[in-house]
Amino acid sequence: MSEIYLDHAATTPLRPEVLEAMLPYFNQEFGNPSSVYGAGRRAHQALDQARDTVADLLGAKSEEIIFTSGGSEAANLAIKGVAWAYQTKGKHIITSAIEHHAVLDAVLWLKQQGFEVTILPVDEEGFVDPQSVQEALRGDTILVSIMHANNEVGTIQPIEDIGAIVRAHGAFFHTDAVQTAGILDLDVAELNVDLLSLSAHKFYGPKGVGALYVRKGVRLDPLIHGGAQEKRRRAGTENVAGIVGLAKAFELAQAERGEVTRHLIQLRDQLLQGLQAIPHTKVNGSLERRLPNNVNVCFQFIEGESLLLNLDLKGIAGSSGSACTSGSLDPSHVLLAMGLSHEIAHGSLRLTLGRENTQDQVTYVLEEIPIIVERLRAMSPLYNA
Amino acid sequence: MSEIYLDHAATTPLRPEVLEAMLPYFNQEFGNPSSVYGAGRRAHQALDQARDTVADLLGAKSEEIIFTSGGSEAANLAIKGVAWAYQTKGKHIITSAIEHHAVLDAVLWLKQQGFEVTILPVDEEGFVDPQSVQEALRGDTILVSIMHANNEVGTIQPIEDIGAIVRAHGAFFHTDAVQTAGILDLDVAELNVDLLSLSAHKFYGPKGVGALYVRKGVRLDPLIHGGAQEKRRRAGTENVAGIVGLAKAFELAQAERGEVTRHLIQLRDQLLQGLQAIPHTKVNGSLERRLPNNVNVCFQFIEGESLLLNLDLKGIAGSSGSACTSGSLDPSHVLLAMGLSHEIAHGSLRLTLGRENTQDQVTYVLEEIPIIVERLRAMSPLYNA
Amino acid sequence: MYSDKVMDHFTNPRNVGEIANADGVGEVGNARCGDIMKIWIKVEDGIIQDVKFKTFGCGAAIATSSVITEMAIGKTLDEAEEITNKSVAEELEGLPPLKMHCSNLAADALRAAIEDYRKKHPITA
Amino acid sequence: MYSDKVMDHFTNPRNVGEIANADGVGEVGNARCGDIMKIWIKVEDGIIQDVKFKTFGCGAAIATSSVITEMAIGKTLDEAEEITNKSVAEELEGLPPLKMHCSNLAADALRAAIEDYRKKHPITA
Ligand SMILES: Cc1ncc(COP(=O)(O)O)c(C=O)c1O
Ligand SMILES: Cc1ncc(COP(=O)(O)O)c(C=O)c1O
Repeated sequence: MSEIYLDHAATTPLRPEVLEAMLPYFNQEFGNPSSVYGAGRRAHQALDQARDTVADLLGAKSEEIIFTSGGSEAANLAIKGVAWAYQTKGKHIITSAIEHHAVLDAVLWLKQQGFEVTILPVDEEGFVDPQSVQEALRGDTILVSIMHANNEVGTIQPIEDIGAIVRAHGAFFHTDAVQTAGILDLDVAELNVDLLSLSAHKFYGPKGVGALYVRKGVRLDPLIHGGAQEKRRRAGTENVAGIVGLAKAFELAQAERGEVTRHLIQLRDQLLQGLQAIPHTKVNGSLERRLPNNVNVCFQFIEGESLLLNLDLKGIAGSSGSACTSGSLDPSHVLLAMGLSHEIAHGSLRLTLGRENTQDQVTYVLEEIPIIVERLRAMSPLYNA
Repeated sequence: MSEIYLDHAATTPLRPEVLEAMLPYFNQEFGNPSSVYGAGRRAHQALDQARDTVADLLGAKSEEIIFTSGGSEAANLAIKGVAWAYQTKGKHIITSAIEHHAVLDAVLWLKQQGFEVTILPVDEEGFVDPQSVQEALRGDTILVSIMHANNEVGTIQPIEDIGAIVRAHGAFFHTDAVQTAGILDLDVAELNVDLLSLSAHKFYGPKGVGALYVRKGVRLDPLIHGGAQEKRRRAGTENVAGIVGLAKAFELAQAERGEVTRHLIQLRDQLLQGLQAIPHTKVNGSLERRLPNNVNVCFQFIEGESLLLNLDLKGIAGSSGSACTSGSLDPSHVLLAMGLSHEIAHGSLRLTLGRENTQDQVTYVLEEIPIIVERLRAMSPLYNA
Repeated sequence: MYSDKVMDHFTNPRNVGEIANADGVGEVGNARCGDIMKIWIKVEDGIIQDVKFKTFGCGAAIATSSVITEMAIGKTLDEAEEITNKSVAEELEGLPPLKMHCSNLAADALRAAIEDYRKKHPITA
Repeated sequence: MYSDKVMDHFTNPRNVGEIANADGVGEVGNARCGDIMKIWIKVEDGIIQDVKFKTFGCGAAIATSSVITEMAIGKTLDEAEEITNKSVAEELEGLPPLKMHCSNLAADALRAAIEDYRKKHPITA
């Protein structure tokens, strides 16, 4: 039984082409990019090239790209970096209730340090209303952070509209694009964003490397102080191989986007349709503005982790916002913010597709899931068949 | 002409054995360690094992190890993390004038944010006097950070003594061991440290991964907020391959330490002796308590970058604390703190040896350097032969 | 993550279901924290003759429910009341630390069922 | 990092040395910032006949010193005074941004030498 991997929103396998691009930078071109001699200069060139590639793909300038250790660092740098740099101008920050914890917890920590925070609600499909952003903006608002697409339910926010509102007001706008980079076409000018975070391992690049776009003119206090790397905005010897891998993976994703997207949407819709046929099942998120690879449903009366374990026993790798998988008592903060009850939210299942998934796999999954759901319901004290 | 790499303090090539250990985690065992299914659990096991290895090598417990994106992040997390977590207890931090910028700049940034900072001087060999630490400690001192060995001049600090003083006082003690991990035998109990930073690429591991030891009971505010990784002290999907590589490289370094150290000391002393024969040459740092791989000299009347470029043309890769290589006007803050004049400090050369360097290479280097030095002096307006 | 014994009870849970006309019923947990366990017992001469359960919850919740049914059957009420969440975890050859807290409620559910039995069957001396 | 032309002047610097009995000498920079340039000129009939330099400094400092000697020889003093640090950088096919500031002082040194010459040889109309 080979594994059917349906958790591409969690992470993706490194593509062989990407690994190949990285390999020379481990022990051949291993120089420190800050060094003046040949090995250092060649490593520096590789960084420059990677930076150009990423900038190009985002419609940005090379000096607007900062490489980080992943999406979490990028988002933390964006938020804390702007907050510290502009604290004398204002101390108010706006975000939404369904952000990834990398954003939410960074903002909540700043609140502890004396910043003021407004957390915007979302509707039952997970949308932030641009009007609510407009209303929340204050004279001392320095930063708004709204994610591009949600990692759990796949809802794609109206970032362009929110960005236009934030810009007109004169605050800075960050979007966490970790789930959309490599999946949707990103253009920082069209999106009206000042800062944008992404992470390589979400698009078949290596884990432990990400990037932050910072519009020219936006100041940042570094999260990591030290050497002069990344124009003094992020210290530390650069993960050259990782950065080369990020650029290569991003480039490949962009080149194949059209084709892959069609494939993903087909599988996604097949899954959504099949799962909706199970009684007492609710689809979470928007059906119109949804990531092409995201399926998220709640099966009433059952709990997420036991569902996942059963899927695993059948060779299917999926995910859940279940409390039991996250180590907290509360289920997904995203589903709760969308108005679901605790009980229903506990039974959520997220399946996220990738370029190598096949129709046969989806067919198999659609055979197994109803059996598992029925079995768990039969042992649930909440279910009266 | 093959390159003679003498800049191992800047970075080292990845060892083939390490790359081999890493490879499976790129696209076979690529799961997200937070996931419950098989691929996730296997990635998690790899992390656990790496953590055990690193903990063992440091004489620490597994839960005392936090993996980071490198030495700079580890040091920033130690310093800012403790500062934020204990700010209500006190706001005074002590460090030394010769710390790496990852420590120095983190501390200076905290000063901007309202912390109070004492920067201790060093003597002409680069030593911090433990007595000066004793005298600087105050009732509100929360943290002392003194590096284990200096990256430029190789002086090894009396960390055990300083640690004992800091502990008796009740403050926390961090040491930046980026230059000693993999080179000296490290035991956190013997060193009397509460926090210790290290970086994989300094001991033939991958760039972009490091670790922070945090003694049990020491609280930290995270630098990167978000997911529950690293026991909520460092968010972000783990760089599994990198972490596996760090552990493997650390293990190999420890196993071969005795033999490698003997080799390094022999080459180092040969170099030191040969270079001292050049007139108007000064050895920087201590001759007694010195890293086995470090050579640092100043050639009077010449400037470091032009020296490095000439070495590069002869296939020799070295480093300098020269202002021109760092992009600032001032030469090495370390040499200045040790009492050297600007003029002399500008002419410093650091050669740092590695396990693959040979006696033949050293002989060649000792033939070339005097010629280059003489040539540059002949065109120096400061030199009157 | 889970021991083989946990996975065994999770994949083949023993004594799932309800007991019609049970002598005692206990329920603990709530949907908010994601675990609900309901246990039915059949008692004869002070001895637990049968136990059945239904559980809404994670793998650990299901396995602890299953194993406690085996542990309880044949015991006197007094003996059964001595079963603790800790001894359940030990019977399963350990549980992940995170699960010790919120999902290990089976002993509580059993005790609740026994209490229910005692309330319905007061000892008339 | 450096252009081929910079590296050429760095590895084979032209006109290194001093001029005994020079008509003008200029020195700029200081050891603190790591660059010192000293330029000697020989002037005949208002035309620069010879230039020599000595430089303490980085690759860019040496290359700019070297190239300005070539640029200046044969020029009138007025023409030579027009040479700017920018034109020196252009002659070298560019310098890294970091080097434009602190290491590109050759034109200043040349002007200092010309000034020295003019002071020693006042025009007596
Ligand atoms: C003493 C010391 N501390 C910290 C660092 C920073 O380590 P990294 O470059 O891995 O962030 C270095 C090396 O660059 C170092 O030599
Ligand atoms: C929306 C979103 N933001 C941020 C992150 C954090 O990225 P990383 O794990 O690379 O730090 C993730 C994924 O984990 C994510 O899905």
